[in-house]
Amino acid sequence: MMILSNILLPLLFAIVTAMLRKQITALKWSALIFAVALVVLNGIIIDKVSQFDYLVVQVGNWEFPHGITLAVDRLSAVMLFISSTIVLFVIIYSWHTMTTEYFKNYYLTFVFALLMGVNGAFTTSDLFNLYVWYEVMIMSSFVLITLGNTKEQLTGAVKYVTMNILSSLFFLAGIGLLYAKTGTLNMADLAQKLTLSQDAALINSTAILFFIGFGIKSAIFPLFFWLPASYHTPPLPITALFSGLLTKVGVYSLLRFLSIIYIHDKLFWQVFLLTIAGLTMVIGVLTAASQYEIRRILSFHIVSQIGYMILGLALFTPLGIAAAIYYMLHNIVAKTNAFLVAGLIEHQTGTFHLKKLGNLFKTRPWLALFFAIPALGLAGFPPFSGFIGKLSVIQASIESQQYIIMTVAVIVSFFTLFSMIKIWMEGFWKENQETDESILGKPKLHFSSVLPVAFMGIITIAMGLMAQPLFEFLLKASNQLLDMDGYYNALKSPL
Amino acid sequence: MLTMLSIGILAIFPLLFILFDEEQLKKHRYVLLLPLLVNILAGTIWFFQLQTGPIEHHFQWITILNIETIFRVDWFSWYFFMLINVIGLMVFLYASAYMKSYDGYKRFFTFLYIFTAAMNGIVLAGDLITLFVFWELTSICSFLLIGFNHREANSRNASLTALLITAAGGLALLTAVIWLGNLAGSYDIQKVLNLSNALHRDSLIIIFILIIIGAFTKSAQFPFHFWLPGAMQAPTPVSAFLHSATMVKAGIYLLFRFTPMMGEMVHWYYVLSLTGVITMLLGSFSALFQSDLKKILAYTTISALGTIVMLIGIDTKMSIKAALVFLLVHALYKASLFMLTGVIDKIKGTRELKEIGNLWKSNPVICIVAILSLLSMAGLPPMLGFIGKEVMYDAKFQAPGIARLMLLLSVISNAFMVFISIKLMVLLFLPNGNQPSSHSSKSKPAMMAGPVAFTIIAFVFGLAPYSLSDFFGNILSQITFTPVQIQLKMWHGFNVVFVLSLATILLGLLLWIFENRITGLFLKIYRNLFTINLTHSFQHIIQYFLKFTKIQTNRIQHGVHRYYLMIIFLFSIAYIWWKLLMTGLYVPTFNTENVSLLTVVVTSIMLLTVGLIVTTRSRVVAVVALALIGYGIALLFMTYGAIDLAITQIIADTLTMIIFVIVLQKLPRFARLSSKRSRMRDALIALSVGLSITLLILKADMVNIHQPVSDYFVENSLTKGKGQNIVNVILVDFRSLDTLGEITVLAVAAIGIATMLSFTLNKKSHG
Amino acid sequence: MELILAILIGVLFAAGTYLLLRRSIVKLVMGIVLISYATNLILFNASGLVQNGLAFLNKDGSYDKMTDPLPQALILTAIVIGFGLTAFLLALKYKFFKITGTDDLDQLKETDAS
Amino acid sequence: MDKTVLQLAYKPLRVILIIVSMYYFLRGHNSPGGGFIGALILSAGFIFQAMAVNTNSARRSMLIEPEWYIHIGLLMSIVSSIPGWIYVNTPMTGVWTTINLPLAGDIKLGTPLLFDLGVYVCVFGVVTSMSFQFLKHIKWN
Repeated sequence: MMILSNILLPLLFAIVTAMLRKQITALKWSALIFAVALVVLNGIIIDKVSQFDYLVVQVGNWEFPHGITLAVDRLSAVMLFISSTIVLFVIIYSWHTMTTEYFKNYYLTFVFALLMGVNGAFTTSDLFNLYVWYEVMIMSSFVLITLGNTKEQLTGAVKYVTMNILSSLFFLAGIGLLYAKTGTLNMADLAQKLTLSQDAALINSTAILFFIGFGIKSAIFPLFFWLPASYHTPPLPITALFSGLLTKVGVYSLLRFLSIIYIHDKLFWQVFLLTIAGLTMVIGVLTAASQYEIRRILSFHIVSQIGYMILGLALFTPLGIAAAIYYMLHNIVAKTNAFLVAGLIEHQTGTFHLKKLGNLFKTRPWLALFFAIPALGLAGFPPFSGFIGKLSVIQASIESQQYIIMTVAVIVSFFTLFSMIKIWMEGFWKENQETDESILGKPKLHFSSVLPVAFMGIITIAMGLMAQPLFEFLLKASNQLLDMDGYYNALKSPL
Repeated sequence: MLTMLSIGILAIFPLLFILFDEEQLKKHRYVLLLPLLVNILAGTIWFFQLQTGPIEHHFQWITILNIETIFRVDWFSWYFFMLINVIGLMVFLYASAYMKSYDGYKRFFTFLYIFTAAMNGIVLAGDLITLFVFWELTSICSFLLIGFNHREANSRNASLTALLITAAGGLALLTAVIWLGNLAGSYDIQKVLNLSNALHRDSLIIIFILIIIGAFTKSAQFPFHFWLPGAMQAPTPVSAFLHSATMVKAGIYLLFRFTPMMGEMVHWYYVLSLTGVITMLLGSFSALFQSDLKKILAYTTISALGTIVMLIGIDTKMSIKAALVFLLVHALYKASLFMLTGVIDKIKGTRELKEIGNLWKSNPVICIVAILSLLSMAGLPPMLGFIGKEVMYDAKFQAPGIARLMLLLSVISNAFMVFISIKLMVLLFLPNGNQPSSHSSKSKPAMMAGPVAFTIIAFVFGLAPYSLSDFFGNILSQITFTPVQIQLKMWHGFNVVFVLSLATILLGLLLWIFENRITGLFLKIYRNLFTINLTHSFQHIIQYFLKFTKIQTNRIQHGVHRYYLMIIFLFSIAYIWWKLLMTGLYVPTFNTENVSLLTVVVTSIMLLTVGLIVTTRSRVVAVVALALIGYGIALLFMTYGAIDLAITQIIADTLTMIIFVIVLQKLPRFARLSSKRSRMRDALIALSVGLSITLLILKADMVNIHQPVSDYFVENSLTKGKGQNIVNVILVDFRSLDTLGEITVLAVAAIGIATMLSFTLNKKSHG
Repeated sequence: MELILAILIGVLFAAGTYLLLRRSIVKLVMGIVLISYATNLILFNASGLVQNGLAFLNKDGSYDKMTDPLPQALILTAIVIGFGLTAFLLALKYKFFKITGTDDLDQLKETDAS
Repeated sequence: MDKTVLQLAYKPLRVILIIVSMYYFLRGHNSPGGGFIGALILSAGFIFQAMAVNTNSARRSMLIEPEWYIHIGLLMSIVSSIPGWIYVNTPMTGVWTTINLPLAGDIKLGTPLLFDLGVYVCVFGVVTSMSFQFLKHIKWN
């Protein structure tokens, strides 16, 4: 029940916020309460999952694998939790940074609808259902990215929308072919059928379509163009929300789907994914270095950091996948946080552009601290979360004796540092008379926009310093992900 | 717990600053010394505890990754620890007065405390990960402190250079650390070192190189040395503390630690000794041409660091001993000299050598202290520097291999040092015609305390070096894992070493006497040697890199939407074809069983219509053709028994077309925008996509692994779903969650269209 | 029939791709519509294509000639979702034209290159 | 376009379409039809009105704003999942009862039907809302 609530409640909240949209105060408070409720719910789910390994619901009580089965394992649980947390933070952040116009125009409704899609994607074990949740998610994201209808938004949105629809169509075509081949839509059932079949390797040609579909979503190397073209255009809380949720759903799907397919053509997938991972990391980080707009730098870095997650997946060892998941969690928190700080910078100075910024270190020292935490986190400095991410990725590569990709990962992390320092140098240290003047008249930061930033900073540090329980959990999660029989049995005869 | 305390107190202490405002803190600035005094006390306690063996504290961090935080105090750590904290105490005292005129007093000390904590962390760390964590922390603190005057472009560039280089080294070190940990199954330094013999040699060489890079970047060894002179942009207390006495020694600490493991490799010997020698000569030689006092000191620091690295590389007991002694010598005189530079800077308002002078008259105390420190630098008696140099010569003399050559080079390098010392003494203290400046000529006692204390220490130990023998013996045993007895004496008797010392001094004096003649020659050599200014090159590299990334970005993220799509399609095609070829192509068989005339006709019409859409320039024709295809598909659905689908398709199609027509009213005609060539190219790509999809579908038909799940629906539709229309039952019952998602998509789309069409932001476009 | 259908799907895909590679946004939308038709047909192909088969039961639960009903339900969902997406795309297209006054995709570079 | 014909015809057309739509919706569980198809037919009636007169008139005829139909429809779909949760402990499970009506005989009512009604209402809201927006902003009339 709890699992289904994760889908139904956001929908309910979306409707309620839509109904309440004219009463701004009531709207904001109810949205806050809803978001908190979801975080609590997902906290309970994590607790349950650590006890029972799998939470399974046969929706409509139909026999597995005929109906839609929702299953939450550790990976799903932790993703659910982090995404609802991000939504909570973004809602708090939006409290004062978004104008009432946005709230009146269903901003929160779309956020909850987006969360519904994301939660659905994290819980379902049915491929077509996954497609539906993808559509819910991208439809909401289309609306969010164009909310406000500025010229940049629309320009970016054309690309964003086209490529995302294309990705869904590839995905759907893949489902069609897969169903024609195997007669099933359930991933656990599919895994079971594949292991029993002689022709399992033949499924690989279909897997291409899935890979392209998920690949566009997760913004891997030759498919990522929509992301840097559009992520910096909408209002900042929306960008932050996207950076935390969207591409990670793609990566999650890759993890889940490839864990079924991978073993049937191990050699190919390893080489292929490692190449993709390396190129994604390198291209992303190099393009980021050339930018002077904070949001663009951060957007390009999303691409680069997706590469690390794919790297962990490509290794396909328990440690590798655990590292990938850890990296994903770290990146969700740190990247969203970095975007939110960028929003604070814009709020204080009126610009995101590094060339127009300067001297914030003196004029806004707290901002410098807030920025430093996610920035160092992203650059992988100890003891922040990114360090553990980097460490575990490198450790996993060494363990699998993939030294080339390890070298690439290390070098890329150097350039990541370079970009972060660039923001620091230009935005915080550089002398700039104009900003000093323009900053004087700016209002003080509101408590509601600082709170999430501070909180996420603390999470970034805590994820580093108290990595043990988290990593233990994730290692179990990755073992669970690799255990196809366990998955099948859990879905077939749930507790 | 004392270990945690000694690091923690420094890290937490700055939090107290919230209670004070800047002025109050300046007033009660002696509070700032408190944590360091605590640490020195801790050091004293450890001194007694250490007699019975090393102290260890274990903390679990991430056991699942074998990461355990260990703090371990042995004699060697203790030595560094005391060095850091005693020098730290004096530097803090000094800085508390020095920084009074600066903005950001609190900030400065916050950074300095965190740095000290990190530095203590490095030397107390008993495992490699903890060591690395603190290692990186010192890099960041150094970055923040070098860029303390961040409004100046010079400071910013210098701090960037320093950070990038040390961070690159840090990454190399991290890789090495993880690799070692992976080989040894633990990050505990003791365990890693003990396992050295069992390790696989091939990977060990790479690890070795990585460690070396880490240590060399931190300790400013050639070719990474150039960040250190730049780092002199930092306020003087920082230079005294970070960039001469402590942080740059971290790399050396690391090399010492790995000596028992790596020392057995022949590479160790060559790489370290050669780099050390080059750095030593480079540093002392470059120092000759500097006119800024701090720059001179920076280059001599580089030289001294090179000397130590060289000694470690030689790796005999004597040389390690010499390195240890020299480390102390250098820390004492260099910290003292830096602090004095700051004092002079404050008094005279400049650090330019030529503009200072005549200090003897106005500030005799400074002069005496400075002269003694300079004597130590020159390696003259009665200071500890003399002992250091003697031991060094001795070590090289007794060592095998190319050490003799190095001995010669050291003599030259030391002669430069002697020369620089003399030059400084003369230029600074004797009258040179400059008018005494109007600045306050009084030096504050807080600022003089450090230099005086260090000089006294150096003097006392210089006179009574044997008091240090046991101590260094203990350390040496720990580093080399074998018990060692050593002797330190002032007077070794008339032997080769003594002769060499004498020669050094003479050579230095000669250089001084013939300065005018030699300088020209040296300058020529210098200019020829250093046609490449590494600092500038580094900045250039960054600029080029930025330019390169810009070009590259414009190539990749160029903004032309259709090329993005093209790449996606090309990638897909390539991928599909590869897979198809790998798994074998499928030869389709034509199955007439299901074909009716109607479907053939419908399909053919659809194919023609598709051609029409692609080629037409009329929007109306295109829309109508699109609708026709939709209806054609509906017909196909109908013939194969999908009536619901057909109806839905027709209605949805009609609605789409209506919206199309409404929207197109307002839009211009199709223009022929692309050239014939690009059309041909696109057509080729498109056909290829189509072909691959067709083949993929045919291939999919070949495989049929299992019976579809849908039999279940047929069986249970009426009994459990209470409906005859199976499709509808699936939609509202078997897979109702899909439908829920579907109507959510629709709802979001509808509301989204409403907001899109009616909501436009009032404010001007941002960003 | 599979062969004919496969060719049809291939052609639709090809035409869709070609239209996507044009510079006009209207053609882009049309391309997407064509490809979504094609994907629907791919799903339909999975239903086994039984001529004159139905997905209905008689009152007593018996049936004559059954086609696989599941792909039909999936396609229905996909059609509806596709309709929503297309409608949104057209609204976007309209708004975009209203604000920028252009239909040419090559003009919209400003959010990419800096 | 000559509107007069439409303006005369929209009222009877609307009535016919409403009836047809109800018919299609109600028989949907057993023969072709169902919530989606029914709703599309229903909305056609109001779209005709909007085209013939104007969108405001059509909105008025719908009694409440189309957006509210969307909300209500979605809410009904959510509500339909609750009985299953209460009775079978699995949400969205079909729960059926039989009601005996004087004229029509036994009628099976169940949560899937409520769900389908939700779809019907929601899609009706969606399609009308969309069409009205397009018609209004692009100034069809």
